[in-house]
Amino acid sequence: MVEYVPGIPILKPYIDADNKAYWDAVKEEKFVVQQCNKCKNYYQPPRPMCPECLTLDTMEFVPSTGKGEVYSYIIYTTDKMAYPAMKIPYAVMVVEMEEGVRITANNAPDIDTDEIYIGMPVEVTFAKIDDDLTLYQFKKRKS
Amino acid sequence: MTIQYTDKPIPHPALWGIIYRSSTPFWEGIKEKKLLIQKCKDCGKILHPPRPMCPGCHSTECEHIEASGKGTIYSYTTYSKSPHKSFKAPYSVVLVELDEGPRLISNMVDVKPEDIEIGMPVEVAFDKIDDDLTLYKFKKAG
Amino acid sequence: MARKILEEYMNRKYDADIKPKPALNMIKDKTAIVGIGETKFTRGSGRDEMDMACEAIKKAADDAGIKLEDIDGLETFTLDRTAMPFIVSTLGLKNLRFASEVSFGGGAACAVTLHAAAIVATGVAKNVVCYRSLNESSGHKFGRGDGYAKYMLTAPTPHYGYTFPMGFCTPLSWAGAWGRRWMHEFNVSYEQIGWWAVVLREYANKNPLALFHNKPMTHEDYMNVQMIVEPLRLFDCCVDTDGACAHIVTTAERAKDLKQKPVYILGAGQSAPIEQEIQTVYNRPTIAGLFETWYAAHEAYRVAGVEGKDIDVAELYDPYSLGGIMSLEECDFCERGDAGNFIEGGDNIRVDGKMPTNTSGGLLSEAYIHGFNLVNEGVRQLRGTSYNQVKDPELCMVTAGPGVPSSAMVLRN
Amino acid sequence: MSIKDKTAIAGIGLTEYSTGTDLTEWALASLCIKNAAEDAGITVKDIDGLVKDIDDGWDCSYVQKTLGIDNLLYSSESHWGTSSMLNAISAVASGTANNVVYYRSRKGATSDKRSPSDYRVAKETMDDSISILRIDFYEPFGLVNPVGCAAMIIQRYMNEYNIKPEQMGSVVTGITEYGAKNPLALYTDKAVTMDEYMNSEMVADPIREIECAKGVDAGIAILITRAEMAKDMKQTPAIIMSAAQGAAMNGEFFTGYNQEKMTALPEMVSMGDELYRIAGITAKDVNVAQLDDRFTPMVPMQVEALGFCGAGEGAAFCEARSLPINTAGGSLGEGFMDSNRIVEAVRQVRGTSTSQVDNAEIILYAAGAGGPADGLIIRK
Repeated sequence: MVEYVPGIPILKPYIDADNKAYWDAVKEEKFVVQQCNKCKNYYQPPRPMCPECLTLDTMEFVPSTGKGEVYSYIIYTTDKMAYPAMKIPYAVMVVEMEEGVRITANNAPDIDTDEIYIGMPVEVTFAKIDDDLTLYQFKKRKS
Repeated sequence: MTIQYTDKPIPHPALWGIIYRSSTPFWEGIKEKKLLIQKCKDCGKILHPPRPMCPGCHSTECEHIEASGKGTIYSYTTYSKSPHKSFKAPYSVVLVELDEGPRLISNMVDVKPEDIEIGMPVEVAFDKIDDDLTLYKFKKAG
Repeated sequence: MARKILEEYMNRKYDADIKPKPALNMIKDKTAIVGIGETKFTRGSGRDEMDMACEAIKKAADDAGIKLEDIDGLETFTLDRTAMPFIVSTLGLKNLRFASEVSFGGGAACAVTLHAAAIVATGVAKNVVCYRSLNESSGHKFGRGDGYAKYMLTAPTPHYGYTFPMGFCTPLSWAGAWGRRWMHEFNVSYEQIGWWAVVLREYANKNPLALFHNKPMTHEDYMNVQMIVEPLRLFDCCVDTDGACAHIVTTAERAKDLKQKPVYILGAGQSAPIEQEIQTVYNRPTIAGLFETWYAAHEAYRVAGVEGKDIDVAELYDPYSLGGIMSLEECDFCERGDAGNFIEGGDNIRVDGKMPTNTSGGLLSEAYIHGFNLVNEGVRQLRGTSYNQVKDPELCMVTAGPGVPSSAMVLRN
Repeated sequence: MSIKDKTAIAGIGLTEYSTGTDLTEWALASLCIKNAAEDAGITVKDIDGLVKDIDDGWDCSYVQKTLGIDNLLYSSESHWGTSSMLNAISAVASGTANNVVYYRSRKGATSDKRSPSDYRVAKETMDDSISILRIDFYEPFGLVNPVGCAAMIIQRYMNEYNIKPEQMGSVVTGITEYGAKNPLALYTDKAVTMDEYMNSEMVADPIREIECAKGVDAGIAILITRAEMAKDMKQTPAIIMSAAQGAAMNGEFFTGYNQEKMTALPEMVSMGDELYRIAGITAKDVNVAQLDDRFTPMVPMQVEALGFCGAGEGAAFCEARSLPINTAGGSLGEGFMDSNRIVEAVRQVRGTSTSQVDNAEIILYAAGAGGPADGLIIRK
């Protein structure tokens, strides 16, 4: 579980026209994945044009099942290479979603840092950091 | 009249903690109201802006000689609208060619923008802005 | 499973692309590195990066036996803090014909040489110097996360928007994520990984230029040292360095009548595979392999007309030990997924082993000049002047940064 | 060995030029590269090299994601884009890559929505990479932007050869006449009259507001391939006779005041000489010129630096319209992006320009007046 050091700002996501829908959904505690409605491929990170169809207007954001499994993870054990706003130790997981895309996120409070293992079934949940930043995290999932 | 400042800090690398070691002697000299120009110790070439090696003989030994401070206006421009929050418009910026050769960007202290002319003889006049910033400016000579 | 994806996916994709025929290539055997130079590597240079760059370039010119005025081309990284106009005015380059940069940090370590070779091969310029100068120990640190918090409230780029808010903000941790997946897929142990750092430290202890020249380190020291970002420890990290390196590229004919024995460029390649990011490359078919290094190495082999087994000595870009270890597989020096066993005990990568690697101490123990010190070591090996000289090597493989659009080159003496 | 006639511009890709689009720069970059491949008659997957300018934000790792290019064999960047053409040409001519695209994508008009680039992030975050530009000798005195720095050079030039403002006005009227005929020149719907020029407000004396090119939201891609491969592509190839870069002692970016003769634009002279040497021609053989008109008073200076006339005669040369210059209205009309003048040079070769110069055999393009210069000579 990740704890924040008060007073140090947490970097906000870079939002522009291509990924606005993605982060707006996160703010409403919904997790979406970008899909091209022509070739049906999922894409992460969101982008303005589909690499298969080379079209701009076919890119949509569809709700995700939110289910996935831990594909890889790291644990910051010292502050040397960590971000100062998070208390040490904290983990970051790379989760492979059922749609096939891989998302990086912290573990939710119900998962301890040393409980994480590759292949662990997880499910998306949300954490309201402050009034203009909500982030997704992953919690345990009974597979 | 001379350039007018707002309350915002004047843009200067020291403000952002950036050091150009090769021009540190130059700015130290300005604090003591001396115009120190870089000169290559081996071939005597005058170098401006200061640099770590002499392009003529590639020696890295240089010294700083004090310039007379005399020169002429080589070029100038006047901003009618201020492009930066620290300066009040209108203001003029001049390019002064020192007798020793180097050309320095600066401001005039006693000449109105419309009276500045290329070729006008000038002389250095130091302006202590605050403890860590003194600027070299120029006034009409003779 | 990852082995099948990597072999099947990469080979099929790479062979399908139509690439320029090697016969058309004007670089192979027609260009050479003729001069190398570097400043002293320190932890606090107290000098401007421009000052060190000029010293390294001057030394490279002296080594090659050419005057500074003969240099009419400049190649460096986009991250370099020395702008072309000031290099021209400080070195007195009267007739500059070409000046360019390559992006992606360490991934450009061999790309600068490839671009320089393309420029001299097509006659645009005669002598192009590739240089890199940085104060990463006393000045701007590229690998640290704390710098961002001071100035920014938003992630600097869209891709970082998916990682920085989660506190996932440094190259070492990004590499830790695909490193761990590789260890998981091919069950590599922490003990096995340690041998890379140990052998490189042995090399550094015999190399007076190396920062850790007089600091021995045993495998036991490695196992007891602090874990920085699991799975990577302190001794798995490269050493932040102040210093500069440079090497000069010209045509093979001009190289003949210069001071040093020329080191010819047999083949060089650049790469930027799919779903490419700056080390946060998690959306590929698998992350248990370095696509960038594989594509760049195999493009260099294709142009050079050689294979992994023909290489006598390698200088693999290792900002963290995993980067170098996994590159052993990408360059076909060992089987896919077998790099852990290959370096166990360290003999295979020692100076008389199957594949002597990073013989100057690499980025872990010699210095971290973003790969330029590896190029200089590769040139020394082929000239026969290295402090850990491999017995008369013919071919040397140099690779650039993993996890970013990368590059690689095969050098021959 | 030389690059003469070895490569050709086979495809041009444009997005709409606009004063404000909601497309991001990533979308603009992807669109213009896609259009360049279509124009050349090849598929996007045939592109194996991408070259860009460090000040644009979207490097090849982003653009590949939207174009589905499997792998690139060549990618490079350069400050102020001065080496982009030479990078692409040397990549193709040396047999390293087949089809290299030089792409620019920039929201110059809505610059607050521009995306970060290493260079801009460093400047905004006060990162010490600002030491790239020696600002300690300029910014404390209020010389803080390119128009002021350029004005310093132009003032000296007008004084040295006592050029009248009306002569500088004729440069603007000439270029905007071409711009009025070009629908893409969104900043020039009609030619500027001399009165409008004289009444235009002074920004940094002697540069007037009407003499400054404005930013534009656009993506422009230029596809370069080997000359013989271009022959069997869709468009008439624009054969590249030569390309060059120029630098000079004490040169900087608009602040090279310690050059011996800054008004002679020494970088442009060095670049021009190399262009003519490689191409084996002289200035007299050039039929059309696309020159750097970010600040139009620099155009007469470039005409002199490139050998079209003697020192100090540039303004009279432009006044007499002795050579068609910026035949699509230049950056003054289409917005400040150097590559749009390369596009116009290619239109002249293809015969599709809105101000087509008849028997336009040899066209010269130049950029970087007052700083590191680059240029190109192309022909049918």
